[in-house]
Amino acid sequence: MLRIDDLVVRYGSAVAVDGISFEVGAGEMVALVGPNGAGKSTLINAISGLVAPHSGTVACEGRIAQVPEGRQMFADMSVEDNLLLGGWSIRNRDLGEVYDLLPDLAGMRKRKAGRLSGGQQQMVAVGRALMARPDLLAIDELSLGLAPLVVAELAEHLRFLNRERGTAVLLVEQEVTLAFDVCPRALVLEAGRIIAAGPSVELAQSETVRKAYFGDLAVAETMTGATAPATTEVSP
Amino acid sequence: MLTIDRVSRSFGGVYANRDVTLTVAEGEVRGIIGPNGAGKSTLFNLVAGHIRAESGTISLAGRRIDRLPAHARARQGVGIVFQGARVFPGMSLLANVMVGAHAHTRAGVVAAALRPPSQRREERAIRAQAEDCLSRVGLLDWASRPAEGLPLGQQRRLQVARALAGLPRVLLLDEPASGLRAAERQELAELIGELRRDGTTILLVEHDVGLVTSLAERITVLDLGRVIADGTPSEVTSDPAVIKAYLGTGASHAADR
Amino acid sequence: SSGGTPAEGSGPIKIGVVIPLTGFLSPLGAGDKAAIEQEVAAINEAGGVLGRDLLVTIKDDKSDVPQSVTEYNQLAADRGYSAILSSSFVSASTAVGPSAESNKIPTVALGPVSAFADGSNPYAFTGVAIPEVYAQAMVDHVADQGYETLAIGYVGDDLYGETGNEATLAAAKEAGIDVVVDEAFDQTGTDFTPLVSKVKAAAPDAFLVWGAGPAPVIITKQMEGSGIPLLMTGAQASQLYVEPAGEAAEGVTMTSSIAVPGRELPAGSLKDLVDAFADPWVEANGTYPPQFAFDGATGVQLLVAAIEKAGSADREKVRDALEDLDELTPTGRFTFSSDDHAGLDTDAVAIVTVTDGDFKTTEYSLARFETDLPS
Amino acid sequence: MDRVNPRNVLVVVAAVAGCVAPFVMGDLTFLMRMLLAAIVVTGLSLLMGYAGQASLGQGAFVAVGAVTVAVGTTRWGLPPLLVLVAAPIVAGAFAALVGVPLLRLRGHYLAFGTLALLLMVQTAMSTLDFLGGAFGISGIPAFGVGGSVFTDQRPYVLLALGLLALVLFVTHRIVDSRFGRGIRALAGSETAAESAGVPVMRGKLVIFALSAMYAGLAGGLSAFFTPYVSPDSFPALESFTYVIMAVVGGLGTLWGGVVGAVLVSTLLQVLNLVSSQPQLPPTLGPILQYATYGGLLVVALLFMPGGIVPTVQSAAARAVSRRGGAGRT
Amino acid sequence: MTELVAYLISGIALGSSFALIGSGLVVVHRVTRVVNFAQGSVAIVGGMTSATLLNGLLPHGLGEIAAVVLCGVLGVLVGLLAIGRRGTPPLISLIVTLGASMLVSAAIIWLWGQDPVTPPGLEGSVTVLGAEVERQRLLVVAATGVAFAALTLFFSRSYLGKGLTASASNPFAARMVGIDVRKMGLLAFGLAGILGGLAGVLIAPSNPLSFYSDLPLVLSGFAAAVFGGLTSPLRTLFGGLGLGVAGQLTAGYLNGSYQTEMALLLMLVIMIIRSRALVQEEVK
Ligand SMILES: Nc1ncnc2c1ncn2[C@@H]1O[C@H](COP(=O)(O)OP(=O)(O)OP(=O)(O)O)[C@@H](O)[C@H]1O
Ligand SMILES: Nc1ncnc2c1ncn2[C@@H]1O[C@H](COP(=O)(O)OP(=O)(O)OP(=O)(O)O)[C@@H](O)[C@H]1O
Ligand SMILES: CC(C)C[C@H](N)C(=O)O
Ligand SMILES: [Mg+2]
Ligand SMILES: [Mg+2]
Repeated sequence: MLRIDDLVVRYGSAVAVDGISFEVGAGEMVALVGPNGAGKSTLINAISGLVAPHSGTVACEGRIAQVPEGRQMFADMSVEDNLLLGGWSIRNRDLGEVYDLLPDLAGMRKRKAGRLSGGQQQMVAVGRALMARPDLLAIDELSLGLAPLVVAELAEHLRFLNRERGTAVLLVEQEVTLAFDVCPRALVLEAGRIIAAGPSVELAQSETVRKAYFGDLAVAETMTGATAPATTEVSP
Repeated sequence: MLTIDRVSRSFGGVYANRDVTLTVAEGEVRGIIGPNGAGKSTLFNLVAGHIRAESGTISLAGRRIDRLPAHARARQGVGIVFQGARVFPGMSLLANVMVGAHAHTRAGVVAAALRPPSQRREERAIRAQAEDCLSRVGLLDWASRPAEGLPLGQQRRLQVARALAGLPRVLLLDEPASGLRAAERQELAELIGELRRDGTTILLVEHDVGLVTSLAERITVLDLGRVIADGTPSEVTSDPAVIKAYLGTGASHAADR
Repeated sequence: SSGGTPAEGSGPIKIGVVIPLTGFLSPLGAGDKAAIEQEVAAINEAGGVLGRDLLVTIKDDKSDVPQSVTEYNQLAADRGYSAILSSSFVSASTAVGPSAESNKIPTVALGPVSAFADGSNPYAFTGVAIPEVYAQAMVDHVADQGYETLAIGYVGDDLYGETGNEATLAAAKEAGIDVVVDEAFDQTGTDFTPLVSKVKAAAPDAFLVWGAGPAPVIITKQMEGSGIPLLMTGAQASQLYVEPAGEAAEGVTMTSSIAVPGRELPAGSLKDLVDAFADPWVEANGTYPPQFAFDGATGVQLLVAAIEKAGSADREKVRDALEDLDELTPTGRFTFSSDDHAGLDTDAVAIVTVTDGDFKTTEYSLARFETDLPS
Repeated sequence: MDRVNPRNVLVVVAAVAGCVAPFVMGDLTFLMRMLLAAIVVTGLSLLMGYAGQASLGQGAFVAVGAVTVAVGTTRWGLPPLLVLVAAPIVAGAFAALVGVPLLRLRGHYLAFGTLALLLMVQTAMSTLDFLGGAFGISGIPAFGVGGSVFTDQRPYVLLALGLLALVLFVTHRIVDSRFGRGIRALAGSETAAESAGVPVMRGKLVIFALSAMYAGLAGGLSAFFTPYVSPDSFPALESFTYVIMAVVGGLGTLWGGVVGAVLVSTLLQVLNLVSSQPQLPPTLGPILQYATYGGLLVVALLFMPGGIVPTVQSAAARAVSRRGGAGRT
Repeated sequence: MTELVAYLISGIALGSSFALIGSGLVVVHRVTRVVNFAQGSVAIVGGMTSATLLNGLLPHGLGEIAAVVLCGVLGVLVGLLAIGRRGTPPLISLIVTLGASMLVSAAIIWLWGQDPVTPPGLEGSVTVLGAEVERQRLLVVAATGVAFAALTLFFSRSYLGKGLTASASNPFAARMVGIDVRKMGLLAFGLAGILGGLAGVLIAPSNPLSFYSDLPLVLSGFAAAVFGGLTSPLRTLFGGLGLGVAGQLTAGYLNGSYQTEMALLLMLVIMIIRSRALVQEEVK
């Protein structure tokens, strides 16, 4: 449903995304990991059309909604208005569903979004994206600033959405344990290129990935519970 | 070193901090955890002076600082790394960090115009110190790059370097690890360990419970603006109230890590 | 480029003009400019002055005092100029006084500058009737109407308004007329209810307004239907007041230069002079010249008369000639002397009333034309 | 380092042109006004570009400087040199005083707050007879030191040129200093700057006062040059023009103010000359002036939103790097 | 006593015209964070156009409406200049609107000359609570009331209003949720043009306008809008009324020459007193 072909994005003369190609199938959940400055946010923004690509194509059948890095609240507007605006592109003004999914939001509906704590804002951002009833949810740093309890809940919500609605998810996440846990497939991005891709279980075994993203090898193993040697496919 | 005594602050009738009492010993690393909206950042802002408390007192090394403006508290040795990215746009990373040294340097506008030798000496010292701080967070190679458009993780580290340049006695770190991947968190943990060895007192707000438990001697838990628990990492993480309000059962394994 | 000697020689005689071509007093400058150009063209056609062409340089002071001073200084510093006509904007013309003196250049103000009247500044003259004269003429008329009480509104912070007000107060006191309201108003104001209600509350026999620009128009509208006779000054003696004020202006009485009701003047030397200027103007523009046009023409005629009398375009000689001038112009007879640099008297002022959107001379003035006409 | 920096060449050329001009041009009024504007705008650029504080009423401080000179010389008969030195000091002190409440405002509010200040300074001038009243103060003596008195325009221009150089020098040093860094930082984030130990309010006050000192200096000098000071000498439009000059030249650059002042003044002067051609009907003048000025403003800003100096600088940098790169490979 | 009533009522009438000009500034600022300096010039075009149209071309009502519509178009044109290019910062946009207002001034002088123009309006006056008020000024009060009620409802209740507000609140997020920020900005400029035209058409009959009136108009409108933080229509209305009344009281009981200055002083004091709140609104 999402198809990226040889995408290049530049800021001035700096290349942030350097010839990336991949696909996300309908109802698929894909994790996108990589170090700071790898170009993950840039890629997400290019997919949702917020930055213009230098070359290459982004093709998508269906609606994309984004949970942006840094939350991007309509700070001086109420939580409710923030959510309502999330449904702008499809004129969706039905808040019930989102309040069902994220009941905390109902309790702060009248408060100004800019005055919420960081975690509360992240929740609003997720709710706002859901208002667009997306076919693909592009999430930039889901767990950023969220309490463990909330992260666990949100992860559960993502699985639920995916299961019940068939919503595809592209998840950028530093917490690789979480990312790989939620998404069966993963891409590793470095310096604007995909350096590894494949099933999360397998990637988690790869030497480079384990060192850079898990820090503690033992955790990676207990999490994936697999012992098979990693097969890393490297993108062209 | 830092004593927070029954401090309260509300926003529009809702208490963000209520009777928060906290004593942190010199050289201690104190973890502060709690659900989103518990009042952790508010507490930091109260200590750093960006928000005024409605009641209660805050003292640093026995001297009250709660009536001082924020910049004066910085001079007293309070350093802060904000939760959001607050870098100075239009300035290089080096200049960003050099601003951090404002707290313990003196040259004013007249010195700037006249440039006596003392001013030039001080300027050299500031630069050297800023370069040192940048290298401690691994950003020295980027020193002359402008601060805007920096990836999130780098912005974080830049803020840490800026705070370090202020030679803080008490350093408030508000989610310094967010946006960092595991290897970088490891480096951060090492840096914090180093600072502690140098005698810096550190208050650490983090949602990466593993990081907090591995670094902090004691952890204070806030919920709805109140302190609901205070103790060693293992005491706190096994406290049912904390598990209920914050950790959740599913996530508890993270604390063991 | 300075230098060059103006006095003797065969080149054109250069005269500088600084007037408000833009800004809120642009109607004044527009009248001045067209009149000056018409007058100069006529003079040059008839052989010039002392056999030399007259060359005017017109500068825009943008209705701005400092701009006026700057433009004036630039002209004055150029020794090629023999004389200057300074702004019809009173405050601006007043402000160039010291420069006239320091540059030793004869200057005739196109605006009603009281400060030049006493001749203490040897180089500065006023080429129109000063507020004191207008005030006296108005008070004479008020007394003649049998009015006993008078209200005055004037623009504060402005020389025209302030001197006008003071002169009226003095003249009224002399005439035994009681000034019951004396209020300043804001030139840029858009609602004058406080002033208007005070006047209405005091119910004077008449209400006199000293001001220029849109403010008097608004006051006129707000006074409509009050039954209190409204009096204005020469600043309103133009279509620029009558048109926007519309119906409300009907019956408003004002002082004006005697040239404004030129068509109603009795035959004689004054009427000839007025017609000599007005006829070609009407031909070119289709309308009767406004007061400011007559002022501009008068300015040129005064300088020309002085240059011819001096037989030279030398600044010092022109100045001496001016001070000794006794000349009939379309706006009245100027008799300058060393202690009178204002020249005109109350006989140069007519009292007109707005009737059917035009100015009609009052019976009072028509009667005075018979006895007191300058000639 | 062995190559000549093209920027330095430009600076030298400009300085030489500035010094030669007074000897070759006839009437120097235009040149003088341009230099005075450059002094004011350098301060405004410092305030807006580095400290992030906008002022639409910089003329208020020009006025204070001018009034200081006018009152000092005509009312008290003080020596010209003394009042010229006092002009920036009084203006700076005045700014520091009004800055205490005013600088609590930010952004648009500060911009219009300063504009209101200008209008109130004008009102004070026209109300208080001591300050000249509505008519203003004329008859200010010529500037002079000791026995030598400035009898024509040229020494004024040279003095203004020298003072502009001084102002640029001081600005350059301040920007590149501990104090200057603090100022730039607070423009980015006041909270973060404060937590780094920058006394935000005091810093803003100092920079506000400094920009006012530049304005006061220009005002003082202008009072000697055009020996007449009245409330109308400082119209709001002129203060807007300062902002336009600063923005067109490029905020946050040392030379932006000067470049903006030179270009905008020249443009206005050319328009003035063209539109006062006697053949033109009276309304064509203002039409031409408004249309050209407005049009060029719009076009220049849309295509160089950063201002001229930064745009040219980065273009030059690109050119140099292209050339340098080619040379190396 | 009747004096006081007269000052109050005329103050309200005067303040309404400030608020009406201010409303256009609020709409543009709320949606684009740009202060639209051309608002005064647009109002002048409105007044002058209606004067021309009503002079035999169109009947009352139609002439005014046509003038207002024209101003809406003019507003969009100004908007195209000010925010048409992506990434123009608000300060630059502000100066661009200043340039645009000069262009409009040139057009005004070209088409109508330099002299003040005043279109016909309602004639005569009525007595309200013993105070005499021109009927035209009452019309301004009524129109202002309607305009502000509509604006307040529009922004707080309508979906489009929320989208407009969101465009300035966080342009990045607005684009993310699918709001065309540029289109919203142009819509705001168009709406402001209509409000400006309305103001010009209504004010000009009692207050002759020339190209020279633009600065005083914008200043009075801004002074009113400041009370509403440049974003709140309702508080702009109260701000305008407060300024009008303060000015009239000054003229009535103190000195008429300081009407404008007094209003400005009041604006300054209020701004400074409210600076805390204003700053908080601006932060983030
Ligand atoms: N607005 C911008 N201007 C200039 N360069 C930018 C801009 N935004 C991003 N970059 C650069 O593009 C590259 C990719 O940045 P991006 O934010 O996409 O990385 P990321 O993978 O999301 O990093 P992080 O994990 O820190 O969020 C970085 O080198 C960054 O410096
Ligand atoms: N300036 C403010 N105005 C109004 N309410 C505020 C303000 N700052 C904080 N609050 C409220 O105070 C409460 C505590 O917020 P705070 O930011 O301190 O939480 P936190 O513990 O840091 O949360 P998080 O972990 O999500 O960052 C929240 O409910 C928040 O909405
Ligand atoms: C018409 C004129 C007499 C007005 C006067 N020039 C003024 O300065 O306002
Ligand atoms: Mg990112
Ligand atoms: Mg927080």
